[in-house]
Amino acid sequence: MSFLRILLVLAALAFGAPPAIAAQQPPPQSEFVPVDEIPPGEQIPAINLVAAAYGFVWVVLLGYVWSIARRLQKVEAELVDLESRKR
Amino acid sequence: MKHLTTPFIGISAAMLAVAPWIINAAPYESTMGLVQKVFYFHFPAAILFLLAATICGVSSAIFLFGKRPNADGWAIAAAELGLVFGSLTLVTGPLWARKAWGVWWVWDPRLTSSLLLWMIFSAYLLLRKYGGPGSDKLGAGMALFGMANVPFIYVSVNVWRTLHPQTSVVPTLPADMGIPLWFCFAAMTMLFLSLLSLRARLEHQRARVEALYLAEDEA
Amino acid sequence: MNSDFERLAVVDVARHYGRRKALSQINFTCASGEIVGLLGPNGAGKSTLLNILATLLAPSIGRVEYGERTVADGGAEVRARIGMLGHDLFLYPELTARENLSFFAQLYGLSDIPTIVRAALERAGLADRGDDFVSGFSRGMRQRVALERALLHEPRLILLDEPFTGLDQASASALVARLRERQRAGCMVVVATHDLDVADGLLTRAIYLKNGRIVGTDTDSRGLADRYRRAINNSGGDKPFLSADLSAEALRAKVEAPGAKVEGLSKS
Amino acid sequence: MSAFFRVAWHVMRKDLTVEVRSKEVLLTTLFFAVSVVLVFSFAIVREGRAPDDVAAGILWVAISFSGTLAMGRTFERERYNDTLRALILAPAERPAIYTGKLLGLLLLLGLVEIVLVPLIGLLFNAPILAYPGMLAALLLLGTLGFAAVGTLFAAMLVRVRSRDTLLPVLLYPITIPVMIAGVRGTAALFQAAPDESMARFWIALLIFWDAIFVTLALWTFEPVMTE
Repeated sequence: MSFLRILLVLAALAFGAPPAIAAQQPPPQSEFVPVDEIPPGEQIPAINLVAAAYGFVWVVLLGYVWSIARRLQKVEAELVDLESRKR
Repeated sequence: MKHLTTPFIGISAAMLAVAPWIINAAPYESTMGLVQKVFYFHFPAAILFLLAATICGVSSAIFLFGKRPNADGWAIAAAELGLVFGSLTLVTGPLWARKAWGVWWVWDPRLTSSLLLWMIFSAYLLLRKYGGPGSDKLGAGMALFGMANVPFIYVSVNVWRTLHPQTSVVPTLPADMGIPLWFCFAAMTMLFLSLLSLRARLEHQRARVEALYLAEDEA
Repeated sequence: MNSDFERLAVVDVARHYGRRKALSQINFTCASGEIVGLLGPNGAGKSTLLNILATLLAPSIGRVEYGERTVADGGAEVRARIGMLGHDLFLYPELTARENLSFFAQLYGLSDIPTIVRAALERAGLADRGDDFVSGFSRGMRQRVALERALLHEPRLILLDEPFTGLDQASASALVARLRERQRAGCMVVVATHDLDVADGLLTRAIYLKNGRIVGTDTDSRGLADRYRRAINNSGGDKPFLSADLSAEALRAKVEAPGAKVEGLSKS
Repeated sequence: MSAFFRVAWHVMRKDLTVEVRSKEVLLTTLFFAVSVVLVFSFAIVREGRAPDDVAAGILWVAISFSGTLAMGRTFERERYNDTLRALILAPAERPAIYTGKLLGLLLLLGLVEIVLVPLIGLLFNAPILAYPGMLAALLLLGTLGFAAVGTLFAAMLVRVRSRDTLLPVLLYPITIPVMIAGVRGTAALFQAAPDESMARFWIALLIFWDAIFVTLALWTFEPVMTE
């Protein structure tokens, strides 16, 4: 199990490395053909939407990690308490 | 196992923190422009959402028919993570759609089926929370039905809305868009798996606490 | 397919609901021709234990052996030999007594149902009211129908949950007589009750339950009330003591001291 | 196998006998279904006319709402004297008991639909007699799929305290595919230019789906009913 995890990290790092190089290049025009038309007359600037999306992902994930950690801490404290009482 | 989850979460968190720079460096999509960058988080979340559904259904079946009490912990963990990643998918999706399609929500098969799946997860968790004793078995039954639903919802909604918008960007991505995507995907998957095992661990520890309480004055 | 059994053994059974222990460390056996009473205050776990014996609940720990079998070996065969009279009587009030009995006879796959049902109605003393709705019956009449419903398929193991509540003297003694008759026919009877007056003299063995534990057993059938009180009170508050298993000998020694009359019911 | 159908038959007949005597579930369910239709027409009708294409939707909403009510009530009845426990205690196969309850419920909902469908036809000008066979097939298969899951869930929830709220909460998301198929198939028949092949497609999908639901329900009933 843990070995698998390490592999995953390495894979992730391997994937993570190339973009650093890619970042130096000037952004080339994307080749693929857009399938949809953007509707004209947008009122909301895209950056706000992107920021909101990323912000939301971060808040939810952090909140969830925190909630699991808190619940786990509580249960494990109880477990330790019980086990010490048993002896 | 216990000691590895925390660093894992740390690594994936670091990766997610770096992600905006990598994504920023990726080229602009020609027509949608900046807003397309939502996609780098949206797509992995959606895939993991489906993965959670599968894990939940399979572990419920194992729990119900294989009589393995531990499987129930995995099922409930997967359901909760499904709800979390489903929420991510369902919130980032409309934010992107607002710019790309001009509306927040379209009754597109993918959107509708995601919403339904999200509702099935919520119903499952509501049952687990308010079902009282015995809700583990009832929940497992419910999860089986939920999983069986997934492909069918997709098919039926697809036929129901034959005119679904052709907006999928996924297939023909150039490499410099693909790399940040896979980077985010790896980070999110790692986070997902570590959170899953952490959440299942919580459930298993709870079971141990219950067992200890019950054993307490037996001795 | 000989699924009959001569002996019921409860081995180290515990049942919990979440963190609440409904039952723990229950051990006893019951042989053919015995009437075992489960005595205890409300919430002692009597109903839970009966439901486990009836295969309606699975024990969290331990097992119940029906002869050589457990429920896991063959639920339906075991269930076919069990008759249960629940506290809620298990009758449809919208159906007549006859319809109720025939319906369950069909569920149990009995043959020659009209004859069986007629005989059951006669035993319940309701031969002439068989076509009346159960909703119009008095508690005592319902109870008699319900008992006959539970005994339709001549089960080996008879489980009764508080069968004496709401019965007048005549109905109660009729019930006792019917149980005695079944006892002679070689059935095992397990009765959960807190009505010590009726139970007195009926039981071949009493098991005192408190807070989900056995706090004493008693093979003497008479003068239960006194020893029951002692067993329940002695066991203390939240921490039930286990060492003081009030064995029959110990009890007799205690009871005989003040000159109580003890007639060990030497049924075996 | 014959024992299976014998038990299912007796359970169904018992349910129907009880229902014929009291008529409680039938009448309340029917009244509720009609109220649902009325409430929806108030929401939808503009200037004395309903928009086209709503009849199918309203019909299926009424069926699913009143169906939930009927399921809750029939199992409440089994709970009243703890008779569900007695059924489970019988040595009969448990899936047979499930089948009996399902058949009883189907018959009941069928009766409700016999009143509901003409009413919809009348109020919304829907051509209910244009394709009677296909409409009947859609109604039967849709109700079967819905009731198959509903019976299982209602039986599971009998012991749960908040069963009245949990039943619709669990049931609606799971049965959405059946609803979509029912609504779309019926709408294909009700529209100005009926689309037979479309309706046939949805019927085929419903058959497929019913098979999955019923199998899964029969399969899960036994382990779920033992506490």
